[in-house]
Amino acid sequence: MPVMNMIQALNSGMDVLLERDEDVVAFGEDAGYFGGVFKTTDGLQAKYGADRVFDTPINEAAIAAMAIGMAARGLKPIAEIQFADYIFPAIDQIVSEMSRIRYRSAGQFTSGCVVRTPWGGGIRGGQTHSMSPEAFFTHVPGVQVVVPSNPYDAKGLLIASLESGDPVIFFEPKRIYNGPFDGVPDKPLSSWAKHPKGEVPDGHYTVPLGKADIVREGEACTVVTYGTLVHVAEAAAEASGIDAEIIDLRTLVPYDIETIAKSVNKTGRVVVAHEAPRTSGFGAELAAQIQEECFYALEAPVFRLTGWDTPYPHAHEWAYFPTRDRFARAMKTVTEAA
Amino acid sequence: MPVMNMIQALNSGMDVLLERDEDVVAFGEDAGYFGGVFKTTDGLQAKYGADRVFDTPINEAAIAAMAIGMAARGLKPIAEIQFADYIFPAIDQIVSEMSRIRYRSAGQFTSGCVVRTPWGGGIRGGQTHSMSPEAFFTHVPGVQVVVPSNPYDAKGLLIASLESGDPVIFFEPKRIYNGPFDGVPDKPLSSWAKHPKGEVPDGHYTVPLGKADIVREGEACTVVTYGTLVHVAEAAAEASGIDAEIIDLRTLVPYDIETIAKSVNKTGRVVVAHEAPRTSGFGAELAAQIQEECFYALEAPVFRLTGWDTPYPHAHEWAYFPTRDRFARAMKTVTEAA
Amino acid sequence: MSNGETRFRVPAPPFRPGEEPDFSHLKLPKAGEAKRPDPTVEGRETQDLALGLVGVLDHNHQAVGEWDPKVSADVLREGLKHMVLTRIYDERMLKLQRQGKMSFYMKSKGEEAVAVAAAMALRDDDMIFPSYRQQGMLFARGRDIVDMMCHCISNSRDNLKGRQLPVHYTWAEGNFFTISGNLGTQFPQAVGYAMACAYKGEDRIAASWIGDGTTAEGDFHGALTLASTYRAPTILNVVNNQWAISSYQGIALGDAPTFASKGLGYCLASIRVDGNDFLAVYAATQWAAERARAGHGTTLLELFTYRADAHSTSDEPSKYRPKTEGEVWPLGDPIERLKQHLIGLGEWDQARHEQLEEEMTQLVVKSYKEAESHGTLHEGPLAPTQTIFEDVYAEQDWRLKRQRQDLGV
Amino acid sequence: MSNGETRFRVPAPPFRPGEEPDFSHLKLPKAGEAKRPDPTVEGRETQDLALGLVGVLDHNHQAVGEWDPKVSADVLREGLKHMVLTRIYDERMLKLQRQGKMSFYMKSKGEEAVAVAAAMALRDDDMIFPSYRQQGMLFARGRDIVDMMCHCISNSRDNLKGRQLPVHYTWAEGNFFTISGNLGTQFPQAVGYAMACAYKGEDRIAASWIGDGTTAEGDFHGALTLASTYRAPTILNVVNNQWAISSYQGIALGDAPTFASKGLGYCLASIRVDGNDFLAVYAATQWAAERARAGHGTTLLELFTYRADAHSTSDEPSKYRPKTEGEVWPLGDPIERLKQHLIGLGEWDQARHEQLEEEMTQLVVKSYKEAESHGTLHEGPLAPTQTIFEDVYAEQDWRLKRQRQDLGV
Ligand SMILES: Cc1ncc(C[n+]2csc(CCOP(=O)(O)OP(=O)(O)O)c2C)c(N)n1
Ligand SMILES: Cc1ncc(C[n+]2csc(CCOP(=O)(O)OP(=O)(O)O)c2C)c(N)n1
Ligand SMILES: [Mg+2]
Ligand SMILES: [Mg+2]
Repeated sequence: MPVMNMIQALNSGMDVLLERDEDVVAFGEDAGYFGGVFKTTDGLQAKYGADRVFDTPINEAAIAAMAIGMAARGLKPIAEIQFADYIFPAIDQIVSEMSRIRYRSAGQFTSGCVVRTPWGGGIRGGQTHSMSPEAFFTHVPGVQVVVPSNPYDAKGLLIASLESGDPVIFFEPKRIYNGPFDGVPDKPLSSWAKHPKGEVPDGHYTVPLGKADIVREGEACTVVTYGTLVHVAEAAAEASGIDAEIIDLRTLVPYDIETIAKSVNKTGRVVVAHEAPRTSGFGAELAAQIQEECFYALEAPVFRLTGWDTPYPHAHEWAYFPTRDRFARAMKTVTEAA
Repeated sequence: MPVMNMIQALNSGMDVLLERDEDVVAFGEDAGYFGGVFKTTDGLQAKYGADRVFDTPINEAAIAAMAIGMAARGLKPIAEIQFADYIFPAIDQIVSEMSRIRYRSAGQFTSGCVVRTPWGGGIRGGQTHSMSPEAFFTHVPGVQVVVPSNPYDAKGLLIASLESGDPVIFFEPKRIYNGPFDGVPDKPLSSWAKHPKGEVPDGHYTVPLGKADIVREGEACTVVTYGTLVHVAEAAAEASGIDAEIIDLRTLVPYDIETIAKSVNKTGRVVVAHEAPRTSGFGAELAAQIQEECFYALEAPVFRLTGWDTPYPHAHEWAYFPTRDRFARAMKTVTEAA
Repeated sequence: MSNGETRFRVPAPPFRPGEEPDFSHLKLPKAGEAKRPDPTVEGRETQDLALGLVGVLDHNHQAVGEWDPKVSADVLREGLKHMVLTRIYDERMLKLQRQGKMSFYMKSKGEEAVAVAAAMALRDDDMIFPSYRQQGMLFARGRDIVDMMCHCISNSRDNLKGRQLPVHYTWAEGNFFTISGNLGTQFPQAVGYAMACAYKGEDRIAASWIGDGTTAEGDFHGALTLASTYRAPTILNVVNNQWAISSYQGIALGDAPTFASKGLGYCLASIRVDGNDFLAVYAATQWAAERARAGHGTTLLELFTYRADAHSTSDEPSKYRPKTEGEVWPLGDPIERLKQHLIGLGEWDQARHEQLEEEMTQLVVKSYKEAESHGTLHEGPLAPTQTIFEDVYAEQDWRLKRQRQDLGV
Repeated sequence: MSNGETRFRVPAPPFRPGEEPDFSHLKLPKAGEAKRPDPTVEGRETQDLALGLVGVLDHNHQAVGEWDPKVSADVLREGLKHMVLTRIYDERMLKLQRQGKMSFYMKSKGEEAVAVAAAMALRDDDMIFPSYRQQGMLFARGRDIVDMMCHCISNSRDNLKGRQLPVHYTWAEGNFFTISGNLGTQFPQAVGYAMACAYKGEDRIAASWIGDGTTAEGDFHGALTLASTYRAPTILNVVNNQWAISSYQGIALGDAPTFASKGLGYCLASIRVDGNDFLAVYAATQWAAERARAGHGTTLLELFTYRADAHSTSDEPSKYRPKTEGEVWPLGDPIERLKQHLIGLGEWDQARHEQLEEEMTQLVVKSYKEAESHGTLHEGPLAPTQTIFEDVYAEQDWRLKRQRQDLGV
């Protein structure tokens, strides 16, 4: 099977979608001729034409609105927001429109589309190229939220997202586009070629929405996370020797409560982790639901390992980002709690 | 002391601020000559002039941006967003700019201002006049979030907000503008004249940010809520006879963890409640923090009583809104849990 | 024009309550004056139209000039009928709202031609992205009036299952998009829809309507930018009824002479139209549709009209404008003008008009009886309660299933 | 101009890599042609300026026409110095970025006149809301170059405590607002600031800069709307350097002839200016500032220029435009043009120019040494780690205090 990095896998996913269905179109700032600032749509305009894969003006609201209008006419748009930090001008179109078209029209119109966007920190991008705004979207009924953590899932989830018929906000952890990152800033970049999920079939397949993946089985504690931190969690388990069960959520809305609850009922100890600020981050939802669902199984408070309640700093990025060492300490805290 | 409803109290708060400080200005859609669609700025343009209290074009982003620019020059703007449902066009200016001006300039510039907006449901406003989007803003480092539940607090918190020097998103529970609401849809409107917090001093005073108010002391369980639901909770305690301790949060960011923890450590049983959808609502933050803070005191899972994960419906509003009866059931659930 | 002494300019309307409104300062071009260029003209060559006013019906109610669409008397009578019905429907619904039969209502009084003439000039398969004040289009497209009422009273037959505020209609079958309560959002959506039509090789177009106040929103700019960049087959309509709730048009307009002129910065064909002149609206819409279908892109139409009544049932206009302002508004009443035109043609008379009004009133009364037989908001029956958990997604996830259980429905 | 056969129009640039760029299709008005109206002219009367091009330096590098600001040779030499310094600074910082001394860099090559001439034509107490490509203004305003570098290498002396990406300067003392990484947001903020100046009775003005691509954002429209409504004393500048990363100006421009013409829809004074002509930028800025100070409101200036290098250190322009495009770009290089003008005046010569370059290079090298003595991003020292918890609010709340403890700093 071919080895792909995440960019190639996403590109392949769009290629498959564009190839199979004339109704699929892809667009975004610099996404056309140039193929995107991360090259995720590279080659697709040349292959499918400039009205199927095209550049847009720099207006994220208009990008989302265009997707809504096109979806209403039966197209299946894949819209790119250049960085997740820049999704906020589009959030009104997403919250007030895209998410509710099906509901408010009682199913007469739908807004099936994917809004893809490079997401998260760890690339020294400063406060405007590092944000993880997923929690905002998990609070919006009517949109689904997806965060893949590896090339195989990225492609399979992307295809499943567009085929779901409902809008999906698809966050791409840009720190691991080119290789997994274990949360140790000064270690050299690893390669997807060495990762089992770096093998990606060329053709069509899906990874179902709403299903988490247990990437490491363990008994000592449960880690629930997504995106880049999945790899950091794995590295932390290895480095600390703590036998953590690590759940890669993959879909945040709807999240796989069954898999989480089963694991927590087994371990009784949980770390939920994300890069975004702590207050009202998605970790809050997970902790709240876990304590409700598994109250009597919990032997320690659910631990939230998160970014701080500050904007994302530049120079002190590694004091903000949940690194391997902070992760290991969190695991230690929950496993050692009385 | 004069009796005021919430609108009069807010009006009085702005009057005091405008009177005392020439740097204070107030503006918004229909907020000038007409005095706002809820009449909250009524009479202020006539009193202070059309460059101190004025109408704006219908562009919420521009309203927020204008506040930012004015604050940078030392003014103290009070900006009105006509309904909280319409704050989303402004959210980029709030998230990416207003909240971070102090941080990214290392204190060289600040964005002290108040963004006031009528908030919440219960007025048959349908999905675009009923939203409670507070959770979004609680996830934004650099802004404070305030929700008063009565005239006295509304005025005192408004003045404290503007005087804090940092941006405050100030949500006004419109259902209780004219009188408290006990969560029984077909009961006639009560009056603020009958409520102790309907007495509002004419002059300057503050209610400090970050301090919750225990509106009912009790032993059976703790209710943490804010806005309209404070009154619904009180009615539910009375109707059910459950001896709930009811905490009116008043400030969501930063919330008063001390008061909450003290109460929970006493009761061991908690309902957190809001009108907004459940997933990633502010109740998730509260539940997550409470289970961490008071883990060993909890005798039942923290119960989240919330709106559903759907858009806000119109005809079935009372099936969505946390009514007195749903509230009482929630209290019963937590107090009766083994 | 500013409110007293201000340190920056705050635009104020010419008249406030207590003042005598007088529009003699308004220099409006005469009907028939405007040239009608070929619909394939370059956008930048429409400057005169953007600053002028396309009118067909003159002071004597005669059709004059190049823009006369020369439609048959049958078409005019049909238009008159839809406008009369719209007005009677609005009146009745307002009364019913006052009686507590529905939670909210918005009339379109004075603006009936804007909706009806446009809908009639478009093809029925052209897609409409309306705002909340184009109910006339539904009549023109043949929507069942009982269905409309059932929506407004949120009953068991409401095709939106009670999920939306009254007047926020949706009618996919009639190519009428779901109305948003959020201003302006539908404008760029319409351009996306139009691009999809072009993409599919169809010659359908999309058209959208917003108010004068709404032009200030970022989405207005987004729509015009997309339209200009992709040359999408769209008609973007600004209904300038002079007021945005209590804010007069100058708050959005600033120093610009007309809303139509805002299209010139994007090189879109841009035309200001007498919005109270059925023939002018019809002709301009037809022109713009022809232009769009021929691949020449988007037209921005400003429909110059006057909001003759309150903004909505939550509004009280006497607080911010003279009560008589609408009466002296120079472009008159769209129904009266078309009626007089038809009478002048010998195709209509007062008796027939009264009969039409009587028929429409009967229709509305009878329809409401039928609508009410399917329930009302306060007395029910409504759509089943569990429908609040439906249509959030194609399929209900565990959260919604549990929540439905929690609610016990 | 579209990419092959498309079903809606997708604008494409005239040349792609591998093609021979040739700008003979660009019909640019000659320097000296544009009339210079009084700065109190009505906005709508600036149409010719919005569609034309204000230029002062002609092909022979002589100052011609009504717009010649007639500034002294000293001022011109000062401008030249700032521009030369800007370019040398940019070159050096780029190299240092390549060596890993900083995380990111953005040059302003080819656009130095836009920044330097504007800053010099403004008063030092006028407020600047810049984008990330106006570093020349800092030099013109006298910002310490070592401080600038300390920011870029995020060291212990970075006045932003390492919180911002390089080139996102802030300098309150120099009336230079904090640069945002989010496009367009500063445009309406500047209008708010200007309104506050007017409110305070000051004759200070505010000016802001965005790129051609950024004009598509909703905030562009918000800014122009506010400016037109409140007649705020603002200069809104669009730096049209032809490219928005890989997207050529047509993606934002659509069918519009110039970016300046977008101001006409708001009736703002609107002028397209030769952005590579120091004297033209100076004169137009001066004109707009005079207009604003006199209470006549906002001017929209389009500075027509060319982004002579990559968008940023993350970009590779050879992938989307011919390598030689900048060389054949008809408006030349702003430094070279001012230099030749000064030489023509007998106020400058090649030897002095080389000496200036040498001095500026020395200054940059020496300054960098000093800057580095305060640390670099990778080797430190940085601002103390606990500063990441400061300045979120005026006071730290319990969350931040605890988080700081958690981190152990
Ligand atoms: C985004 C948004 N902001 C504010 C409102 C509140 N609002 C509803 S209608 C209205 C005035 C609209 O005026 P205009 O665009 O002129 O349309 P008209 O009602 O006159 O047809 C306002 C401010 C809204 N619905 N949506
Ligand atoms: C809101 C937002 N959207 C997208 C981006 C990503 N981005 C950074 S620079 C840029 C191109 C800007 O082009 P232009 O406005 O022409 O300015 P220039 O870089 O040419 O000076 C883009 C798309 C951003 N920073 N902010
Ligand atoms: Mg209006
Ligand atoms: Mg550019």
